[in-house]
Amino acid sequence: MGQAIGDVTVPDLSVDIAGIKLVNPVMTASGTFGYGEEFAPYVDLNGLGAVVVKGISLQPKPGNPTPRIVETAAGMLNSIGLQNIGVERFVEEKLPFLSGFGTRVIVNFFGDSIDEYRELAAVLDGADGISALEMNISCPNKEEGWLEFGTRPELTYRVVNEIKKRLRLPLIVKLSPNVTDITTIARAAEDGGADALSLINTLSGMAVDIETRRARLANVIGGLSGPAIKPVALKMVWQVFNAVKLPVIGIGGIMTYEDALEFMMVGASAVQVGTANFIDPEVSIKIVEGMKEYLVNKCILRIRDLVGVLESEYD
Amino acid sequence: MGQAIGDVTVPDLSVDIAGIKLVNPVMTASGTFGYGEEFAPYVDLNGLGAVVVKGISLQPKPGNPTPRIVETAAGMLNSIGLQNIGVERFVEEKLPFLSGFGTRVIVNFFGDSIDEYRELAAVLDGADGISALEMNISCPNKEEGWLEFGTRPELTYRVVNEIKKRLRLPLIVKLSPNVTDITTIARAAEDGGADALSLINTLSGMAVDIETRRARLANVIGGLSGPAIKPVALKMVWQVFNAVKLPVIGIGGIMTYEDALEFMMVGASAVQVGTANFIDPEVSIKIVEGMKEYLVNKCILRIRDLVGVLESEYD
Amino acid sequence: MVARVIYNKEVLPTYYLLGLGYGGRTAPSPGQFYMLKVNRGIDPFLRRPFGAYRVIRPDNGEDAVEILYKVVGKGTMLMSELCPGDGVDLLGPLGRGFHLHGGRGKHIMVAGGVGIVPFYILAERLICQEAGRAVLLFGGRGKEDLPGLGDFGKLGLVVKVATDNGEVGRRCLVTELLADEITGDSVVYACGPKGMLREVAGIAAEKNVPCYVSLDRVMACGVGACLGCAVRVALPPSYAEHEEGRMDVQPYKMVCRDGPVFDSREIEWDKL
Amino acid sequence: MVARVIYNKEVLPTYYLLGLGYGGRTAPSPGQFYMLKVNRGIDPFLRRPFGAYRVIRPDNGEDAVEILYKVVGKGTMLMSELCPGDGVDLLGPLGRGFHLHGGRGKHIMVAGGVGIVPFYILAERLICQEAGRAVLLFGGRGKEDLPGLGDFGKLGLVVKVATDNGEVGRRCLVTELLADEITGDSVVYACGPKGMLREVAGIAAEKNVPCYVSLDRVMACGVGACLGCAVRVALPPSYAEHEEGRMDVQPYKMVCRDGPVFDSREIEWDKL
Ligand SMILES: Cc1cc2nc3c(=O)[nH]c(=O)nc-3n(C[C@H](O)[C@H](O)[C@H](O)COP(=O)(O)OP(=O)(O)OC[C@H]3O[C@@H](n4cnc5c(N)ncnc54)[C@H](O)[C@@H]3O)c2cc1C
Ligand SMILES: Cc1cc2nc3c(=O)[nH]c(=O)nc-3n(C[C@H](O)[C@H](O)[C@H](O)COP(=O)(O)OP(=O)(O)OC[C@H]3O[C@@H](n4cnc5c(N)ncnc54)[C@H](O)[C@@H]3O)c2cc1C
Ligand SMILES: Cc1cc2nc3c(=O)[nH]c(=O)nc-3n(C[C@H](O)[C@H](O)[C@H](O)COP(=O)(O)O)c2cc1C
Ligand SMILES: Cc1cc2nc3c(=O)[nH]c(=O)nc-3n(C[C@H](O)[C@H](O)[C@H](O)COP(=O)(O)O)c2cc1C
Ligand code: FES
Ligand code: FES
Repeated sequence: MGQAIGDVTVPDLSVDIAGIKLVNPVMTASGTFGYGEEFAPYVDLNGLGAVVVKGISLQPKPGNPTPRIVETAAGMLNSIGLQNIGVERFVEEKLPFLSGFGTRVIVNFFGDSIDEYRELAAVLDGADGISALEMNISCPNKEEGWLEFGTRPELTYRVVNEIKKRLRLPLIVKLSPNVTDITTIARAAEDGGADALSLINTLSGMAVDIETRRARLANVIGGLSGPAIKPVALKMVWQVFNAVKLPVIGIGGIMTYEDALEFMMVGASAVQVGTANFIDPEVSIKIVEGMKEYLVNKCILRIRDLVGVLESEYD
Repeated sequence: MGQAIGDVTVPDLSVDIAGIKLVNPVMTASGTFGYGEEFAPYVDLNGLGAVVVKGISLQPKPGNPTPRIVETAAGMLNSIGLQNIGVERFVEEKLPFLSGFGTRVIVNFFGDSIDEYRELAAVLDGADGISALEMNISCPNKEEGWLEFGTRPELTYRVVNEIKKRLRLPLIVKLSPNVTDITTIARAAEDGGADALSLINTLSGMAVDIETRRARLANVIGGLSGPAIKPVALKMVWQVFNAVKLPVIGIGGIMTYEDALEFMMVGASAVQVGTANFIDPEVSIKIVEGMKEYLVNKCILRIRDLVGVLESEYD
Repeated sequence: MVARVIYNKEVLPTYYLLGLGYGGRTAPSPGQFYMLKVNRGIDPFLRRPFGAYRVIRPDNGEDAVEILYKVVGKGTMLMSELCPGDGVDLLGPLGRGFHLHGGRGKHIMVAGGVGIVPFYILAERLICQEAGRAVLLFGGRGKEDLPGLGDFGKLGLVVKVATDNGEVGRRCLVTELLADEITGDSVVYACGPKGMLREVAGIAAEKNVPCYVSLDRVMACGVGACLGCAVRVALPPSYAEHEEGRMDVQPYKMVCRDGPVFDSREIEWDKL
Repeated sequence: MVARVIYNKEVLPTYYLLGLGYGGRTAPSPGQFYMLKVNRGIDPFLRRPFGAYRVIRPDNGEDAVEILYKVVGKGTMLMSELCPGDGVDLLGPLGRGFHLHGGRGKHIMVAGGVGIVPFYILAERLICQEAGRAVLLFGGRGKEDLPGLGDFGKLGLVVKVATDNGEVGRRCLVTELLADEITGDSVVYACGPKGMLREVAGIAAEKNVPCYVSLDRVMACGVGACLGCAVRVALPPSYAEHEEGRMDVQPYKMVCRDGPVFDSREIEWDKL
């Protein structure tokens, strides 16, 4: 970028998250952009702040039975079941392609035990071309009666702490919204040593086919994403921003630059665009363009000056 | 009704909830249908299973500053702040009008302490023309650091138990969805003596105006309702149906008879229609008609035979 | 209650006139409005409020209730694409419109832009009731911001125009026209942007003449049920001690049911 | 990638032919599809997949890629209201279409209803490559369920029709036509409802001839990124021991990227 300081026609879109610098605050959310290559024919990956890849586990996972997706009002449910090719093939086959671009690569990962998280993080920590890790804690923990790591502060603290203390790469912890008080989880992740927080993952939901009298997803329950959940996501980002000192990445229903700026104003230092990629593969680039124009029109020099500017008092 | 047993052209829409019989399972949700009179020019109230009135408190409440509502994707946020005229005026001025119809009247009520709930329930218990009470526990409890009654099983148990043990009328407890595990709250309400459960109340959310850099609601946070939340509501109704023995009333994003039947198939014995009343005042009547047609077409004699029929196994 | 579109024409850039089959509906009184659902489906989700502009009874052809609207967002954009024959779901007429002060002095209507809407029917009534002199003060940014101006000429009332750029009428704010026009025997009726209304209310208060304003709030139900369209009202001083103790006097009124027209002295202008 | 609507006409009740400005796009190969966003806004929310029916290159006028579709729900209902000049967002051509077995024996295309779509381009290719005999077997409920039938007559291939009510062709299932038609040197291509495809796969397996089926799944991304459109594949026996230990062989393939056309022997028909 290298813009002249103070030139309002070339606003500074760069942001710092967890010690890494992004050329702009717009990333693609895990699970909605594959390993980057699927969308590469349609989007200039260099235009993105970062690509967050589909969640990776230690072993390949086949994923859930089908049907796996269903459209809902202003959103969709998915129960992909974290299908992925496993860390070994990811590092061998997918990472080299992605590293060839100027964009940051953030690897989303998950496990069903602290040991699995730890082993996986170690492999990723040793791989080239990764800028940061994003830890998905919306996963059941087989050591604790399949309670989700992200629904109990103690579990969150423990898994984050165990992983972080051995990690070279910055660690982003991705929070589940299916909790009574997300600030307690956010604080546990902060105490555990997270470098940044990203939120929200999908809301739990379901849909029924009244003709067959069956759930529309083979797995019955799935994760709700898309514009439908934006109000919930915004509220949680705002709460977490006010509860922790860590930088926050806002996710949930972002379709336009206006949506993205809403998240930044309530406290997100950066955003991730998820389901919207399915509607328009170029949406993230359009959001970056929209942000730039907004800054120029308002004579704002740096996008980071908008982070958390929400005036919380009403006249 | 009095239909001939077995006549598939006159299906039996009646349901029993908390010991009361409704002519059909469709009620209007609290806060979305005023005190009934507002919609009376547009809807035949006699066609409804029940009218659930706007939440009533012991003293009148002025409600929140404005703006109080904002449209969102497939839904809306509200922060009315439980404005109401208080129980005294409600019983004097509003109840007589409503009692004039053949429909059941269910009174939604709330307080900010157990004492207030108790005193209020006693007044309502003595009034004529009320079929059941619906207790809104998504309210902060001033005795417990403003924690919501509906977010801690202990608080839920206590408030339900205190109210129920003195009550003549059936007690429906209305659950908040903003919790990690709604089944624990549902069980607490059951243990406390609830006669039925209704769910869900609104999801917490917010929206931002990027021009003014302010929250779109004066109260910053509001409650999300409408089709956007239907998948979340369905999932919670299904979970609660599987966790308790009480009858469940399904609420959240119902716009059509298909939506209503989805709720019944996952376990709701009846439903409430909320935000949809704003889009179409006659929506509840249309839902009743749609249900009737569905039953006739499928040769199903009784709507209650559909409650909880979800086939939970996938082939 | 589905009404058929008879016509939908752009009368000025971004301003449209929508004629809906009238079909023996209740006649709207001046200042009343309808809640329109212009799209099938849920995007946008809520109905939108629009004032009744005119009811036209042509010699031949179908009676029409006219909606005069400005394209400002998603809903009005979709409205602008309606074609003759399309259906529009209509709820209303709703709310309390302008109270007519029969006979008394000078009736001054103050409109800003699309705030002109309620005044056609009001002007008709005032003229028909021979209620003193009727004057319309109409302000806009320029000549393209004065929708319906031509219609009022035909009614035979005094029309004075103010524009920001001086293209039509005086180059000033419409409130300046009011300051010149207002007399001790005036009744003021106003509809337009918040800032204008506040100013108008101030001028009327100074002269101590009655002033009625039509307010614009986001609405959900339109019938007083959701309590979403609240405005804070100034409690009359007499209430303050006596009744507030009982917490019985509601400090909010609903624009859809108690309004959209209010006595300007009732409104807490600082909280609007 | 917004394409302009050139025409959008009802060819049979509930069946429409949509011509979209072609503008030098990549030519679709037989069996490929597009993801269409037919509405602005979020209702319905996702894109919808539609096969490429034909690419027409008239002597004068604009080249068009044709989408032949049946109105079944919200999205296709909105599609049917598109007018010439409207924009439609188009992603594609996507996926892997039919593999052409050049030269070999008899090419039997089996279509059920709107499953006819991929066969126009496939038939063109087969005829142009003089790839043996080409036969189209086309089944539907009645004469109003055979969209595009007339188009195929002009291509000069053998067309046999089956209808449930006997209005056109034989009164039987299209799979019965196949049973009569199939020979040991056949290649079978099929597109239609799930039950029909399963039946076709069975008949082909019995004769031990290659069979390719085009599958229909709900899709979100269309490009292999969301992993939503998975179908369970039968792992070849050779893989079973050797590789499954590594959990490395994925039991699911993606209809949008690995398909929509699959070798029928690959599919776990019981899990479809
Ligand atoms: C009683 C009443 C009568 C009205 N009469 C007319 C009329 O005759 N002609 C006319 O052009 N307009 C009228 N309006 C305003 C009209 O309702 C809004 O312009 C319209 O709702 C905007 O819808 P939209 O989807 O195009 O805009 P949106 O995309 O929803 O928003 C665009 C802008 O309009 C504002 N807005 C959105 N919804 C409303 C709402 N329900 N009420 C007020 N403002 C809103 C938003 O704050 C935003 O600034 C009236 C409003 C009220 C309350
Ligand atoms: C590769 C592929 C190619 C296709 N080509 C054609 C074609 O050329 N012509 C044609 O008419 N149809 C085609 N379809 C089917 C077409 O995509 C659906 O009919 C369409 O998406 C329905 O949209 P809707 O909004 O009208 O229906 P909805 O209201 O969404 O649903 C109505 C019915 O259609 C089914 N359906 C909904 N979405 C999809 C989807 N994405 N895929 C499959 N079924 C769905 C639903 O289960 C439901 O039964 C194709 C499907 C695929 C996967
Ligand atoms: C199909 C799909 C797959 C997803 N897979 C993952 C995943 O593997 N790991 C993860 O942390 N989040 C996953 N998510 C959640 C998204 O990253 C994101 O948090 C969520 O969808 C909300 O954002 P959105 O509304 O913009 O889609 C997935 C979402 C979708 C729709
Ligand atoms: C404007 C508004 C006011 C509401 N007021 C109340 C209330 O007073 N008490 C209550 O228990 N629920 C209240 N609710 C919640 C509804 O009764 C219902 O639980 C919720 O809106 C979800 O249903 P829906 O999606 O069909 O609207 C209110 C909802 C809305 C939209
Ligand atoms: S819009 Fe619902 S009370 Fe006025
Ligand atoms: S539709 Fe997304 S992977 Fe096929």
